Parts: sequence; structure tokens; C-alpha cells
Amino acid sequence: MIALPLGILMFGSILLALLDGTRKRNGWIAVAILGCALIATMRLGWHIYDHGVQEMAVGGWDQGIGIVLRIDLVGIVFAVLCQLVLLSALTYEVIADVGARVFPALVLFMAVGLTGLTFTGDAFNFYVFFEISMISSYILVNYGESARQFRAAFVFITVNLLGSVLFLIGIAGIYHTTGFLDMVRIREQMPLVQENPAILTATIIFVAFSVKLGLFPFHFWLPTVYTGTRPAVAAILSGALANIGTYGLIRFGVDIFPRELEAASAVLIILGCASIVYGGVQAVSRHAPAEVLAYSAIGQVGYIMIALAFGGTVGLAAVILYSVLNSLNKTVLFLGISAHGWLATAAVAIGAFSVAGVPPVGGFFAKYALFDLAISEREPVLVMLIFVGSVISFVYMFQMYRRRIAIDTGPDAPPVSKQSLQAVSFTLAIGLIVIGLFPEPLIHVIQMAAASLTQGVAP
Amino acid sequence: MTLVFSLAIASLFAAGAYLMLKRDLIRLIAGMIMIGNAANLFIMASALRRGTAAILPHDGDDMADPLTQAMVLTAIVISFATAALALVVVYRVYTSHLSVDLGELSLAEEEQSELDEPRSEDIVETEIEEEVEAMIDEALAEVPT
Amino acid sequence: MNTAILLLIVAIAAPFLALASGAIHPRLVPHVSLVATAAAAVVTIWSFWQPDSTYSTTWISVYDLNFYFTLDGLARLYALLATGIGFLVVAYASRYLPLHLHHQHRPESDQTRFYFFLLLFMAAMVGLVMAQDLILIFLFWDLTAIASFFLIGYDQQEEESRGAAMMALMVTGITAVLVLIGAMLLHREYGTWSLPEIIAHGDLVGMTKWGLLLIAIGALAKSAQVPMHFWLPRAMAAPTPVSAYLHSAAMVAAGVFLIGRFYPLMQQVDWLLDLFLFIGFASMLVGGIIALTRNVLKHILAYSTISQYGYVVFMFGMGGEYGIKGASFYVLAHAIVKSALFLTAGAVSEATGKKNLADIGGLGRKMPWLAAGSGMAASGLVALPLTIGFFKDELFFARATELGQPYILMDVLGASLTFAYIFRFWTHLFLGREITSPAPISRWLVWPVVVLGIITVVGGIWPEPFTSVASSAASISANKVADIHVHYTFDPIPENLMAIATWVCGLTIYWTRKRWWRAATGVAHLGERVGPAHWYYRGLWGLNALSDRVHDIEVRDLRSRVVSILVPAGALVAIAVLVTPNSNSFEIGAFGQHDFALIIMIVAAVVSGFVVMLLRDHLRLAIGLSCVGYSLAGVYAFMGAPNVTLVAIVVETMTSLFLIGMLVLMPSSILRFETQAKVDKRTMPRDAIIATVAGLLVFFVSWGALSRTSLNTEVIDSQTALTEAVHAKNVVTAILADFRGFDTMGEITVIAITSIGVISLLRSGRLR
Amino acid sequence: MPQTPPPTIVPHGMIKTGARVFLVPGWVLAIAILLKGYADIGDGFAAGVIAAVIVILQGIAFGAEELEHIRVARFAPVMCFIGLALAYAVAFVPTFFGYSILTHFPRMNEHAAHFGPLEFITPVLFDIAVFLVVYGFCVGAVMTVARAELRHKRLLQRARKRGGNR
Repeated sequence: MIALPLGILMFGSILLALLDGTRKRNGWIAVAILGCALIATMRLGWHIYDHGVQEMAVGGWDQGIGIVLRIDLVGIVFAVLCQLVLLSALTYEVIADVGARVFPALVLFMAVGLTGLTFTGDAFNFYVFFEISMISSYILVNYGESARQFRAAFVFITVNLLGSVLFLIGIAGIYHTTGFLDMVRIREQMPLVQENPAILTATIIFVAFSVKLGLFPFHFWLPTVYTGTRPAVAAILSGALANIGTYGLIRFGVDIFPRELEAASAVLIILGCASIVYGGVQAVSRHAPAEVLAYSAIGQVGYIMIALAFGGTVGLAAVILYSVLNSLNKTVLFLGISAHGWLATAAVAIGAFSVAGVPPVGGFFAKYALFDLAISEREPVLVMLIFVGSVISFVYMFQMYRRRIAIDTGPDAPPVSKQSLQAVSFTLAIGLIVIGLFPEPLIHVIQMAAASLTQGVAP
Repeated sequence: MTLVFSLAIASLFAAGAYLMLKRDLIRLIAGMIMIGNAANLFIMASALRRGTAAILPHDGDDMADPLTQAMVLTAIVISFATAALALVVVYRVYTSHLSVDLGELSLAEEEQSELDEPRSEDIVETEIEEEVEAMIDEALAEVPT
Repeated sequence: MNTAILLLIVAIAAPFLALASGAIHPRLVPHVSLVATAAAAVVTIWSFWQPDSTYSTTWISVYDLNFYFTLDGLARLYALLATGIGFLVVAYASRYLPLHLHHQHRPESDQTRFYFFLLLFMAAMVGLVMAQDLILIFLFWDLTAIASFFLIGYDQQEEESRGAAMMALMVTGITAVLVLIGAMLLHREYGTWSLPEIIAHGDLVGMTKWGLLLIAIGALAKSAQVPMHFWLPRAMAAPTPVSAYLHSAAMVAAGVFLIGRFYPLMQQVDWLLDLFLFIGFASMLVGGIIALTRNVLKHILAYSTISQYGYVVFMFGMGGEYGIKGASFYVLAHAIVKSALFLTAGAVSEATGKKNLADIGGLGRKMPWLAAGSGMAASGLVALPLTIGFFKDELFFARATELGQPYILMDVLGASLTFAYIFRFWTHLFLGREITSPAPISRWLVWPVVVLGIITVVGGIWPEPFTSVASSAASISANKVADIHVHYTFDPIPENLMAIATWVCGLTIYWTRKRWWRAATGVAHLGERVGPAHWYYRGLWGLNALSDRVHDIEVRDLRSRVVSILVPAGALVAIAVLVTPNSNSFEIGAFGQHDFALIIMIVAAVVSGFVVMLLRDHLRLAIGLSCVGYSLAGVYAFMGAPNVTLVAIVVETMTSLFLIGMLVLMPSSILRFETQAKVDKRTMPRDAIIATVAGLLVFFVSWGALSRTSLNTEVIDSQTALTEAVHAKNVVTAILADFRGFDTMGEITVIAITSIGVISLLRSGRLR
Repeated sequence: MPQTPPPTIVPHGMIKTGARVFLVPGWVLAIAILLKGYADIGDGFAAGVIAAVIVILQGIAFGAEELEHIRVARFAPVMCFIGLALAYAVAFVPTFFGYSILTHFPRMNEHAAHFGPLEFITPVLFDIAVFLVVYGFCVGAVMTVARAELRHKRLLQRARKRGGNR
């Protein structure tokens, strides 16, 4: 059962690598494969929901010798999220006509990487899957192959390579100080490690994931890349790939370095606040919608950091809920801004309301969780900050929307896109509304996941 | 040896970082490769024990940590793949800009961003000014009827 | 059948029915909407004969949120406004909208959007008034903001309407966040989201007061009270039916509704009531004065709304039985007459094509029905006897009499202003010389006005139905039974004297208008120059300017991007080193007997690394780079890692081959430019410093980590022990292929991905 | 901008001879490393690169066109994915029989069939997969570089010809 999603994706990506992805039929095959993998992952998630954490020792070796795949609810939530985002972006691109033979294959390979890293329970194996998704993204950023895309790709590769190297150093440091690669064993061993090496390793891993997330001040690569790439790729980067950062911070921060995370909470809060304000302010007067979204992403990361700094079941639930909704928002918006027509405009509007946290759109519950956290922690300054952040998000989202309407109704309005193309983001947007009206299942699962994190991996 | 290894790793990393700050994209790639080398050396240095090759049958000596070796093999291969890819992207940057100079890339980026956004200050200001002026005009133009 | 849930279903189904019918044919939409709103209105009216009904079911159990609706007196009043006036507005719009679209050369299909959001607005209002769960209240509260955003911005192609929509959303949406915070504070103090439970609790504890203040701010903003009133006149950019609905029965009413809903709590906070008094009076005054100076029909009415809701807020501030009763009754009476006046303005503009009072006059003869209908409504608003309006002022005055002279003065002043501007509005429209001759207009633009006018008069003669509706609403706000009894008396009681004083003063203000005109315009002018609208624009502009300023310093150069990672990372590591106790944390480490050769190889690697830094020529660079690689391979060899050595050598070879291959691809002229370019002397020190920082960062991390070697060798021990069992002799290979074969699988996946990347990127690579 | 023709390196006769001579022993070496790897130094990865380097040497010696004629070179990219598929098959086939991913056969301590020093065990298959992927990648990548170079040369020639006509 654990093997199924990975197997489908792996063989599927080989198949697509050998086919010409620009053909419509092959594109749909890729969509079908990803869809099957998504269903299989959800089935696995159902199983985990019922029976708790699933483990599989690769190669049948005892724990400690080989690699262990260990999937808990947190992992499955992120796996489903990433696959969903990839599926939407791929569907969008297939409808819009794929421009490169390898595009569908790369999306599938990225799905392999993202799914693998949420499934694995081994630190080094995490790195390997991480690299699988990174290397696919390095190529995907070039998609479109214009000067702008190559520039974006180069920036993206340079900066993220630096991040990856730092992460690798961190992993090696963990191994050296604990003697294990299995995350559960590392967790048991970590309290015995001296404070100094532990905090140094933790810092470098934190930097590595912050680079992926685009946290201030590690975000400088992000705007160029998100604006430079094609919208579908930008959706993938912000909706799926950036989740590595959050997931990694949860896995490594909460699971392995809880002591260090607590010690660093002040730094996290400061960086988070800076990110919220900086990203928000930057987003306000940007004209290109993609750039608004890029800076908005930087701002949103700040909320995740703050929630992470508070930790606890409530804080972690807020982190996960926020990342899930943020990913969906960004996917809806990136796919929405690139299409034209009333469906796409409606999707953008819904996405904008979601970012601003207006019910009955899903984003509201992300904001709710944050306010809840801040109020229950009795942090008036934080309440103020979240308020200011949401004011700014109102401003930039609706300035963007206003500009879009102005362009669409203006004299040189862009041609209306295919209905089916607009429908992709619109469907997701409707999903956001459904989440906003009936968030119970999602919140329930996320709270269970967060509880399992704070109470130990084994339920 | 710990200090020696740390110094070596740090030096290689610093050299790589220095190269990554150059204008020339080829040098930048060289910097990436060098930083990768530093990381690999770090993995090797993080072995739990050092000794002779981990090949059986093994005589009494300490055997080198085989796990870090396996890890470093994977890491070497991955950094090789990344470097190859980065080189190709440099080539494509060259074919699209006819330059491998970062300065020119930055120029192109500036141009692009200027293309994307006219200074919003002007626009918002005029928008607002117009709106306010219109209201005021209306207020003043009205005479009692 | 539960009345509450029935009403909710009917109301929520309405917009989606409209949408669905729009998909079939756009012409169907008005009819479907009309039927749907009629149904909702009928259900509401029917509910007056039903007992209060409650519906509650779990919504989100983890947050303890419920779908908790109660159709009580307060809810019935506002639901009646929303559905009843909604019905008339839809009826009116069914003729108005096609004309409106026709003027703007827009397709008929645009209608669907209009009706969808109008009905969504109605549904949101119906939900809002019945909701009893704080978050549910907030949900519908924001839903009204969303619907109004799209309705105000309905004429998308007009910049004005887009700006107005955004402004309305900014004011009401942002203050709504305050409502949310307020609700969460209440929840924190009482541990429940249910409003009746909180009210039953009675006492105000802890942060409750502040929570109520935040909710009050949200409510006042939505009711367009000073100083958050400026969005309302701009919202006139919307089509007339929207304005009529927004200003009478929906958006603005929602604000005072919320005060009414929370009033049992709010009335316990004295300073909150004072705030209401102050803001209510300010709104009465500002709205009234500016309304006098406006000439655009809809603007007069918009400022009138601000001032009228100022009355309501003022009455809430005065409190007491009469205050609360008066507020409820006022909302009801005002909604009826104000919507009639808005519809009149729309009909007049449609008939004459003019929007300005100065261009219209003497329409009474050509449009007698409209004149009569709106005349009745206008006399209702100025509280002439025999209209429902008379009683609204009656209650208002009654409470002021209780409180004393200053209140009497304030009341009379506010009411006189109302009298003056409404008198001016109606007389200029329908009496005097005909300026523009009206075109014939559809009967459907007239009869809703007449109906509303007749209701006004009926209410003046037979007020009992209205008072009973209002008193059941007031009972909720007062949290006790509050029966309203009104009747005419011909005695010189203070209320009657005040009414007469109002008419006299109002007429005086009107006749002397030439004297104070300049001053009043000055006030309006000053308001635009330094008032809140100005600050809104200034704030927006300032934020944009700040954004531009910040964007200018944003890093947009790859080198600086690299720096921006290395330097903060270095800073973080420095902090980490400083805050942790690091005595005994760093060790120099032991030297073995074989380490001499190892050190030589390491030195070779480092030296070649430094040499590479200084090389200019690309070919030499490639060779220097492979020197580093080969030296490292040597290091690995001396560390007992022949496998790694072998792979390092072959990989280094391959890398060099590839690098040189790529160098060959790029013409030497490009590369020579690079090699001959002078080293940028200026940035060299900077680069060196940053590289040093990066080096120190890694140095501390690696030294710190390497100084503490774990003694847990059980993993490698068991791997070594198992190697022969898996038919292998080389432990490393066994790990690669078996124990950790999954890593290897990932690794070759990376290679395969790179392979498609390289091939696809190179194949399409053509010189531009 | 007039471009001077890049200095073409004419391969020395000895390189040509050497390249041809090394072809067969090189491959033997590679295969030896691949198969012996389980017992001694070396694995599929090193073997793959060595095999690739030897093929690439042919290209260097005889020109990139020559590579098109070598079958093992022409199908390199496909071999890469065949290898990957093989690796995945080794990993996932056991899951159909209830084992976990990447379970190798024969199981631990079970007897394996021999053929001289060569054992028939699935890790060898896995190593072959690694070999194929790495070989496919190296040769494929270098060949694409070579093709791109040829294309450039043709472009330059055409440009020069056009310049001459004018």
C-alpha cells in the first residue's frame, strides 16, 4: 500500500519520459497517472487515519540497517497537497498545450520527489528525494525557454543549490553527532547530543529550508523566479515545491530539534514579522500580478514561521492549516491570473478573498487559526501584527484585482482563454469555498496530525 | 584532525563562495562545484570512525565508516548531475543573451521589471488626485438652486 | 417545518437559482429572481404568525462552531426589510437594468451577475440576522461585504466604480477583521461562541469590553458613520437598484443590526454608549450639512442615509426604553421611505437622462404617480403627521425629553437638517418650472415607489403592525419585553412641540440657504480636503509609495542574492555560537600515524581551491577545478575509501569533459571578453569579506559538529556484520545496492532527470 | 562582428589508434568493475562512467559524427531509461509478492547460483541498472553537446559563406 503511490509515479514518469509530452494524448496520460497516484495516496491516507503511522522497512531490513519509510498524517497531508497542486498545474498546461516534450515527465518526477520525501523516515533519504524534486524544478523553471526564463532558472539554481548544500551539511552533522539516519532514532538520540553542535546543525538546516520557503531575508531569489517562469511552473513552485520548506521545518524542527526550535523561537518570530511586513509592503505597488503573488508568498511564510515558533498542538495545527490553504490559494491565483475570461476572473477573486481571509472562502480558517493562536497566547502585539498583515493583504490583493479588471475591460483586453483552461483554477477555487464552508474534515485531520507530532510519532 | 578537516572544508567553501560572487557565470558554476566538494568532504569527515577500507574479510584494524562512504557517493553523483545541468542552463543563458556576464543579465532583468511596472507612484497619485479634484470641483461648482 | 431553516433555504437558494437560470437564458433571470425574492418575502411575512424558531447543528466540532440560527423579533424585522424591499428592488431592476446595460452597450448576459450578487446579498442579510453563533455572524457579515463589493463594482469598465468598490471593501472588510477579533475575545472570555449564552451570562468579564468596542467599530463602519462614512457616497457609482438596496435595507442596516444584536452587552458599557452618542450626532450633522450642499440626486440621498443612520446610532447611544424602541422603529420606517426615494432618483434620471438637481425640475405634472409616491415617502422621512415617519421622530423626541435639554437641541437640529434637504430634494424635482422634459418610462419603475409611498401613509394611519414588528425587535435588543405604543395626541406635549420646531427650523434653513450656502460648501470642501476620504487616499498612496521605495532597495542582482543568503546565515550561526555555552565544544582532534599523507592531500586540495579563485582563463579554471577534485579523491583514498576515490576520479573526469565541452560551445570571443576583463577591483574586497564570512559559517558548523562524534556505531556494525550474508564482501557496495539501495535508486533517478533536462535544453538551444 | 574560426584540434594519429585499441579492453574493464563490485572496489556507477568515457574517447578521436555510428552511443538516452525502469522493477516487483520495496533475492544467507565468480542475485541486476543509467546519461549528454557543436559549426560556415558572397 505504501509502495503503490510511489510505484505508480515512478513507472509513470519513466513512461512519460519516453513519450512525446507535447502530444495531447500523452499529456492526458500523465494527468491520469498523477490522478491515480493521488487516489492511491488518499487511500493510504485513509488507512493511516484509521490505523496510525505506517512503516515499511525498505529491503525488509530491520530498523537501523536499512531505510525505513514512515508515513504519518502530517506526511500524507503534504503528499496529497503537493500531488493535488501538481495535478492542477499539469492539467492546466495540458489544456493550454504543452510546449516541451519533457514537461509532463518532469512534473511526474517532481511528484516522485515530493511524495518520496513525505514518505521517508530517513534523513539522508529525505535529502535524496529532496534533490529529485529540486532537480526537476531546476529544469521546469526553464520551461518556456525564453531569455527571461533562463535568467530565472539560473537564479533559482544558484540560490537553491546553496540551500541544498547547507542542508546536506546539516544531515551529515546530524549523522556525525547521533550516529543514526533513521529519524526516530535520531530523535531519541538528539537530547543526548551537546547543545553546541546541535544548535549549529539546527541553524544550518533552518537556513536551508528558509531558502526554499523564501523567508525574509533569504527570499531575494523568489520574485524574479516566480515572475520569470511560466504560470503553471510558478504554481508548482509556490504551491508544491515551497511545501518542502514547511514540511522540512516540521520534520526536522519539531521532530528532531524541538529543544533548538524552542530556543530559537524569538528569532523565528522576528524573522516571521519581518517577512510579513516586508512581503506585504513590497506586494502593494507591484504591477505584474505574478510579482504581487510572489511577494505575497513571502509575507505568508512569515505567518507560518510565527505559528511554528509558538509550537504546541495549536501552533502546529495552524502551521499545517496555513500551508495547505496558502498552497491552494497560490495555485488558484497563479493559474487564474494567466487565463482570461469570467471564470478565471472569478477564480482570482475567490483566491484574493482567500488570501485576505474573508469567509466563506477557505483562507478564512487560516487567519482564524492564527488569531486563535495569538489570542490564546495572549499576545496583543501579535494580534495587531496579524491585523496589519491582513489589512495589507486586502490592499495588494484588491489592487491587483482592480488592475486586472481594468485591463480586461479596457481597450486592449487580452483574448478570452478556453473555458476548460479557466475551469482548472475555477474548480480549485470552488474547492476553496467548500473548504471554507465545511472545513471540519480538513481541520480534524490536521489537528490529529499536529497532535501526533507533539505526542510522538507512534500514536 | 577535526580542526584540519574543518579548516579544509571551510576553505573550500569560502573559495567556492568567492567564485559564486563573480560576474562570470562559468566561474559561478565552478564555485558551485567547489561548494559541493566542500560538502562532500564534510560528509567524509563526519565518519564515526576512520580506518582502512571496508572490504571483507577485514583484519583487526579499525574499519572506516562505510555508511558515510555510501552517502558521499550519492552526494557526489547528485552534485555532478546538478553541475551538469547548471552548465547547460549557462549555455542557454548564453544563447539567449549572447553573454555569460552577470552584469548584462542584471541589466536585462532591470529592463524587464521596468517593462512590467511603470512607477506606480505616478499612477496611484494621478488616480487619487483626479478623484479628489473631481469631488472638490463638484462641491464648488454647485450653486444654490 | 422550522421557519428559520425554511427562510434560510429559500434565501440561499435564490442566488443559485438565478445563476442556474442565467445559464439557460439570460432573459429568465429577472423572472426567477422575482419569484425567489417573493417567496422569501412571503416566508418572512408568514413567520410573523409563527413562534420564534431555532435551528442548531454542529458545524465544526473541533472549534465548537455551530450552525445556530434563530428567527426572533430582531431577525424578523431585518429579514422583512431584506426580503420585502429586496422584492421591490428586484421588480424595479427588471426594467431598470436592461436600460442601464443598453446605455453602456453591454450584453444582456451581464444581468446574471447582477441578480446573483443582489440575491446573494439578500441571502447574506437573512443569514446574518438569524445567526447566533459569533463566527457565523462574522461569516455572513463578510458575505455582505463580498456581495456589495461586486455590486458596487458592477460597472466594471468604469474606473470610478472599480475604485468605489475597492474603497467600500477596504472600509467594511478591514473593519470586519476587527469584528472577528472582537468575537474571538468574547469567545476567549466566555468559552462559547453562542451569543444567547453570552448574553445570558450577563456580566462583562475581562476583555469583553474591548471585544465589544471592536465589534462596534465594525458595525459603525458598515453603517457608514463618521468618520468611516466616506465610502457610501462613492458607492453611488453602483446602478440605482443597488444603491436603493444597500442604503435602505441591506449593507447599512446590517451595521445597526449588529449593534442591536449586541446591545444587551453593549448597553452595560457606558463609554460605548457615549461613543455612539458622539458618533451618531457627528454623523447626523455631517451627513445633514453635506446633503444640503449636494446637487447630484444620489449623493443627496447618500449623505441623507449617513445622517439618518446617525439618528439610529444616536438613539442607541441615548439608550433607555424609548431609545431602543425608537432605533428599531426608525430602521423600519427609514428603510421604507429611503428605498422609495432612491428608486425615485433612478426613475427620474432614467426619464430625463440627468443626474443633477439643477438640471431637473417641475416633473410633477408629467409624472404624477412618481411625484405622489415619492412625496409620501419624503413626507415620511421629514416626519409629517399621517406618515409612519411621524412616529419615528416621536420616539426619538420622547427619549430626548427624558434626558434633558442638550439632547432636545441635538435632536431638533438633526431633524431640521433632514427636513431642509428632503424638502429641497422633492420640491426641486417635482415642483416649479419644467427644465428637462421627461421621456416616458416603464410602469415598473414607478409602481414600487408608489407601493412604498402607500405603505408609508398606511403606517401613519394604522401603525400597529409596524410597531408590533419593531417592538418584538426592540425586545431582543433590550433583552426584555419592550412594547411600542404610538398614537397621535393634539396636546402641546414636548414631542409635538419639538416636531413643530423641527418643521419651522427646517423651512427656515431652506429659505435662508443663500446665506449659509458658502459656509456649508466650505464644510463639505474641507471634509474632502482633510477628511477621512482624503486620509484613505493618502494612506493608500503612502503605502504604494512606501512599497516603491522599498522595492528600490530590493536586491535584484544574483551576486547580491547569494550574499543575502550567506551573510544572514553567517549571522544566525554567529548568534547560535554566542548563545550556547561553548567551552569544551570545540576540539582539535587526535592525529593518527597515517594522517600525514592525508594532510598533504588536504593541503593540495585547499591550495588548488585557492588557485582556482585567481585563475582568469576558463580552460585553466577547468583544469584547476579538476585538480581540486583529484586531490580530494586522494584524500578519500587515504581515508580508507577506495570506492569513493574511484567514483570521485571518474566523476571529476566526466565533469571536466563536460565543462570543456560547454566551453567549446560558447564562442571564444564571449569567453575572451571575460578572461581579459579586468578583475573588478572595487568588489574584490567585498567579495573576499563575504567569502570569509561564508567560510567562517561553515567552519564553525563543521568544527562544532565534528567535535562531537557519536559513539553509536551500531548501524554500521550491523551493516558490516550482514554484508557477507547478502553475498557481498564490500560493505560500501552492499550498502549502496542493498541496505540503502533506495538512496541509490533516488540517485539514478536524479541522473535520469538530469539527462532529459540536458538533452531537451541543449536540443532546442539555438542561437537567437 | 567577424568571428575567427575556432582553432580546430586535429586528433593525432596516436590518439585515434589509442582510442580504437582501448575500446574493447575498456569495456571489459568496465564490465569487470561492474560485476566484481559486489566483492571488491567499484560499482555500477564507476563502471558506467568508465564505459562512457571510452565511448566518448571515440568521439574525441574520430569526430562527433563517428558517435552516431556506434550503436551503444546512439541509443544512450534510451538506455538510461531502460536502466531506470530496470531499477524500479527490481524495487517494486517484490511488492507484488508481499515483500517490501527493494527486497533482494535470494534472501539473506540463502544460497545463490554461481557462474564462476559471478553470482545470480538481484543486487547485480540493480547494479546493471545503475550502470545503464549512468552510461546513458554521460554518453547522451556529451553527444548532445557534440551535436550542438556541429550545428554551431554549420551555422558559422553558412554565415561566413553568406558574408563571402556579399
